[in-house]
Amino acid sequence: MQTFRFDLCELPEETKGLRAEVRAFLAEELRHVPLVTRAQTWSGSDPEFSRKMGAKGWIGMRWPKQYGGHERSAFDRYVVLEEMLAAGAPVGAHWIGDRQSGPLLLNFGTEEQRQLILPKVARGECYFCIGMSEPDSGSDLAATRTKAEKVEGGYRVNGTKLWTSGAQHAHYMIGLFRTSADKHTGLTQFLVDLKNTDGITIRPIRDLAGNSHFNEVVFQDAFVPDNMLVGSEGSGWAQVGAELAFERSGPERYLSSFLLMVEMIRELQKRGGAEGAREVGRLVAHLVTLRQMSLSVAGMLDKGENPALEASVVKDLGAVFEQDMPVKAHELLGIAPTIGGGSDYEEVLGYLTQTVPSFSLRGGTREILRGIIARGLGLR
Amino acid sequence: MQTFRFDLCELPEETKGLRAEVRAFLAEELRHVPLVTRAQTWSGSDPEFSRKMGAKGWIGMRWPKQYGGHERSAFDRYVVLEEMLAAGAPVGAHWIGDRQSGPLLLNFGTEEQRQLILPKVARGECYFCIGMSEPDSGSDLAATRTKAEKVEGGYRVNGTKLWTSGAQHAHYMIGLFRTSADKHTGLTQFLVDLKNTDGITIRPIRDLAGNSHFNEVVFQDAFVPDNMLVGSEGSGWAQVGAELAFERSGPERYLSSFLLMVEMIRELQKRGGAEGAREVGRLVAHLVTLRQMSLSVAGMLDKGENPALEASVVKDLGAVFEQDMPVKAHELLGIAPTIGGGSDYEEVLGYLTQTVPSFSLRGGTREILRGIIARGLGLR
Amino acid sequence: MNEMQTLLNDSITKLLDDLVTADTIRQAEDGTWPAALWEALVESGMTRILVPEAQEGAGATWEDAYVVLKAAGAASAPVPLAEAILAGFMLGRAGIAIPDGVVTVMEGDFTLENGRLSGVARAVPWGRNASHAVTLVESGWGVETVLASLQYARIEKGQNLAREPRDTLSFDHVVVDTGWAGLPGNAVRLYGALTRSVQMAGALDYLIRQSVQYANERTQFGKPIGKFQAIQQQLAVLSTQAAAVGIAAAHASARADKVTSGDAAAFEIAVAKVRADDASSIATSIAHQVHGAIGFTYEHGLHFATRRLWSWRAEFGSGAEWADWLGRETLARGADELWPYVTGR
Amino acid sequence: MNEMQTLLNDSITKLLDDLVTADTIRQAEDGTWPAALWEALVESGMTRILVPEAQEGAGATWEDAYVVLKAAGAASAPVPLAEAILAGFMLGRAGIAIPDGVVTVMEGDFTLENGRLSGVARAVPWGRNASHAVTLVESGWGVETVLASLQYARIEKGQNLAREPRDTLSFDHVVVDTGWAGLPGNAVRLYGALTRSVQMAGALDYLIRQSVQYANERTQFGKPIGKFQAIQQQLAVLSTQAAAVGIAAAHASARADKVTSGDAAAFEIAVAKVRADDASSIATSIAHQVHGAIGFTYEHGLHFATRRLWSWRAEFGSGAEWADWLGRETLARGADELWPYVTGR
Repeated sequence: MQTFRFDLCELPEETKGLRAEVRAFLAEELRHVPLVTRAQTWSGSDPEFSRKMGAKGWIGMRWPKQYGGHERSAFDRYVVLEEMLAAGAPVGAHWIGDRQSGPLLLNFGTEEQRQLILPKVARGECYFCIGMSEPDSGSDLAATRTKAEKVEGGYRVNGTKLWTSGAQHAHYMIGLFRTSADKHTGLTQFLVDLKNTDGITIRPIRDLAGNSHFNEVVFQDAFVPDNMLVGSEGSGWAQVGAELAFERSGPERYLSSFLLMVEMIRELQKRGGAEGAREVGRLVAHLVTLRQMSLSVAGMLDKGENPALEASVVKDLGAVFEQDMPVKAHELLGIAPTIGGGSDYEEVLGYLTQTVPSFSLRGGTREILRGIIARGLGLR
Repeated sequence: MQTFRFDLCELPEETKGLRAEVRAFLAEELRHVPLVTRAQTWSGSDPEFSRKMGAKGWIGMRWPKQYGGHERSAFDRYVVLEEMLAAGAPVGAHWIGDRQSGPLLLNFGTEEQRQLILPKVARGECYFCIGMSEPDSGSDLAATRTKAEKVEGGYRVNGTKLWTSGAQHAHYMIGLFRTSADKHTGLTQFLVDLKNTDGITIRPIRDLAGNSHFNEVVFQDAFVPDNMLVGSEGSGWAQVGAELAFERSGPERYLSSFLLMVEMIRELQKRGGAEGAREVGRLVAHLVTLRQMSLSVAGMLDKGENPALEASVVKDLGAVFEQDMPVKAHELLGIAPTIGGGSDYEEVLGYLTQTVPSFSLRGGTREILRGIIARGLGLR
Repeated sequence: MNEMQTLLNDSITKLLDDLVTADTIRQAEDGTWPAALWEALVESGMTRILVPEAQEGAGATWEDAYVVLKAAGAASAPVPLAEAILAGFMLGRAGIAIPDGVVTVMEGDFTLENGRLSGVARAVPWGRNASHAVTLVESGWGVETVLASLQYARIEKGQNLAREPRDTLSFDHVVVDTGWAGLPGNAVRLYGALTRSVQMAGALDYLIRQSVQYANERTQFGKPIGKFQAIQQQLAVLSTQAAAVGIAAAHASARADKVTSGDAAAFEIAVAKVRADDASSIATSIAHQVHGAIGFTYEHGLHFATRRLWSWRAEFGSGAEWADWLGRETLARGADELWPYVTGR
Repeated sequence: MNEMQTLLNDSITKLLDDLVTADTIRQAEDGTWPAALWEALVESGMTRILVPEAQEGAGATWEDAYVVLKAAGAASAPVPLAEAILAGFMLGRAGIAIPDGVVTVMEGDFTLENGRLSGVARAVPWGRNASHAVTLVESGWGVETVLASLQYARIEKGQNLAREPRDTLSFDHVVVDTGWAGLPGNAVRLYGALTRSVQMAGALDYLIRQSVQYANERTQFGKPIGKFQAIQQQLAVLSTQAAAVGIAAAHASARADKVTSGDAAAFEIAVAKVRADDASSIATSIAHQVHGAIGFTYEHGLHFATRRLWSWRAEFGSGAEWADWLGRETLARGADELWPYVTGR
């Protein structure tokens, strides 16, 4: 049977200077940002902050310079990302473009698409969303029904995308649409200009915490020109598979609740003594191990390998770690969470208690992910 | 949808005297029994102890007097059982006959079978085992292959039963054999005299802890007379279903690790202070709740109701509770378990650490049990 | 359930079905007091279910109140019904007349001098909507039951995750009614934990019903998700957790009826709150996992129950706090007393 | 793995495949010393892998030893290889000549006076089979590395769950060799925890391989049980736990190579032991659940690994003990230092 390969990978010494630079930048930029806002990390959106990051050269770090990238190593990128997340920087605006859509265009996009889009993304000025889920297709992408019908010079799109994170702020959507009836080979990816296309309605969906990260995006005879097709017609299914693998192992897979861990430790410090030491020690052990696993995948990516299964392992373990954090905090401290008031700890607990259930849904449910891992183990 | 009904059921005041009597009996009888032996509870076999219990009238307590029973209430029986288990009495010899096979014969046996068997069981002199599993049929009883072929005056049995607990000490087996090819209606239950039948070989199977509770029972042209068929030919499947329901909710479903809980508390007491208080408190809360659930089922049984689903709920929650106990003990105290030496705590921990994995296998696996509960909820 | 409880259950369920819609809850979360619902609860006698008949109450038992509070928990009824019932219980015990209007309960750091109350109470349920609040204060005379008008209290608004009002009330030499009830000094916390456990049992019941229904309806990969073994196994676990809390809370309620001093029911109440807290963490996680993205929207009602569970598990003492107490008591009694104690109650 | 480690892995794996059969382990459990296996390990240089070349050792690193110990853990090799490697490491550091024969390590309550050792060490691995044992004793001079011949030690036999010898050794003014190594006073516990973490990573790897193979072979309800979603989900979890321990232990090994004082690797070693302990509880439970009754028999080999995990998780400090330490350190440094500390190492 196949087992997973997690080779140890330590960050090169050279990354230390970069880390110090990022920390200094964040200390300045986040000085006045409330903790409960920081707790949103990669869900928090701040275009001004994104532009500043772009100016620093911290978006599109690994991309070729010809597309506005910086040709830095996977480790440099890792250091920037983990510092941003650990500090709770509002990286949400450019996040999807940097992590997922940019690489997609580099892999499958046309030269025209790359030239048009990537430099703007790298400057922190152009934001993306992903149009995959639909009302009747959550985990089951083959059930996608939004149709892109061939017309003169392009496609006419009709249908509804659901749960589209950040669509209200995004300039572009990478949309997965049906171009023919075949379950898998009937799907195609398109680059949709959300700001300049008629027939697109974006409705924010209020979530249980009162925020609106999700959207419903309705297409009514929206026209997408031929040159905005990404990759080749009918290969959307395969391209999406590759795309999802990108998003499974980064530091965002275990740091989404990190700020709560920090505040929890602060509360315990106030109580003095060794109260909660054992539980804190366990959390630290899991944190450090997850970081090593995530770094290991970064190391393989840097060597051009394809650690898709290892990335799934990181995502699964990371989501459990992140999701358990509010429960652990509750069990340790017993302090009631609040919203719209209360102490930093109470508010951060309130935000994350309500948010963590989504961590095992985003990018495919836990059950789907574990099924992928099981197949990787040789179970059929 | 259907939900479960757990009405509160408190033990009648009248049971107090009985409880005191049982405790006095146990204080005397178990005085010199080492704790690690007691930890076996209903796996521990001691015919002399069983006969004493029989003399006390504590076996077959609910059965009609005409069959040697005592026509006591479900609550009286519950009190005797829970006291036995909490003290770690070696009730294993008569356990299956009292809990499972006796009631089966009362429900489906012939008058002759009842007269022959039940009084001996109630005296603590006659022990049973259950021949269900086979090498290729664990959870899947429909795959039973041991064949009972009709011959003059009875049946000729050939095949192998596996994982038969206590067969080496038992006088009778309730065997599930195939009497025709049909998956479900081809199965029939028989009463097999293990001590006086040629062609039966019983081989103890050593388990991982070095004990031999399990056996392999091989039938080679063993003859079982017609009058030893239980119920009717072809109704074995249905009868087994009813039989399994009996065994899902008694105090043995949450008390199998109770002695370790007690020793754990004793170790913590030695350390002084409030170390481990929170975890002990949680265990107490779960223990008390499980007892109320189990009592609730006993109450329904006493009223002649059929709480099959509720019994499954108790079994599932109880097995999780019992199985977690050695892990909790390890997490709290960090003391290494031992075998064949060491302190009471170390030995009890050693025995139970190795034994608890079987708790979610006996009488059907956890997955099967949860499937039954899910169907009870209306999931198909 | 006895016959009277079955009737009570039918009546409260019908009342809540009629008057607690998703809109009622949403409006309450936005700050609108659900007057019609509250009025109906008052008129049906539900708010005074534990007030003695001599004081114009129903003179019922905690086992009866269990039926009402569980239904209220299942419905996410956005009103201080539990608090009013508990206030009525405490006032009845103290022989203090029950005022009209909304009466809540509070825990705080209070002093009582010459019939005047000073101090601060945090996270008081519906403090802003109440006319009065009941609390207990240790004075030189023992534990006194105190009924305070909120007319002169300073109110600072706050809310829990379910957007239920949890306000800070400050009192500065406010004249109050007092009486003796033979209740322990922590009776608000104790019986508060009991009411929350029962409400949580109701909310958990809602979660399992709602989740099973959704799993049977929602189709993925060509079949209802309830047909997938992974979903079935999880729903089975959710159902067992809900069942456990139901009986633990019922057991505590029955105990509260049997004893005259609140302390004597503390063991069973602690068991119930610990069990409810443990179950909530598992159950909310499963319910959301089964519902997927839809359960994460404000539009869908799932979160009315899950947000309440996330808040209630910490209110009137978290499971951890009560487990600490249970554990310390158990350790103090000693290993060999555990079984006699559990079976002797 | 670098090239040297790949070769090492091939060589140790082949050696163990050849010489560790189920019978070898069973006989060892019944008290037979596996002489052939031990001889082969000695001859291949595995026992002296961390002994400097100047002292006729391999002069290799903890990262190399990781490969060997993980393989030994996966094979349930019933010999004190980890102990011999650790003893060699400590003796090499102290410049004490490595004796022939089996050398184990011990922790105890010792005094050292004029080169004579007194005191008791409990649960010493293979004490009965060893000719010598290494320990550390705080004397007036600092922490001394001590090599004690067991010729004059009193031995009381004991065993862990895997029936590995864990003996109590008593010394009464026994003459010993001593030396200074710059190791902290708890180095046996510290590096002992490291070796156990690596062995546990190996045993967990065995569990997942064995469980996947069984799930693909065993048929129930007309198909391999590995086709059932509930089994697949559990095996996925088992595999992620095994992977986590593998890297945590590798990380600690690498750290141990980087530092000269053992203390400086304590953080990573604690992480590894905590992670290995946590994983073991989950993984052993899943492996047994998947295997059903067959895995519960002595005949089947699954328990060779699970019983070792149940014992090893408590040896050289349980996960809880190391978590206490990690937690206290973290709390002492303070909330804002957690991230700089983790990323700065």
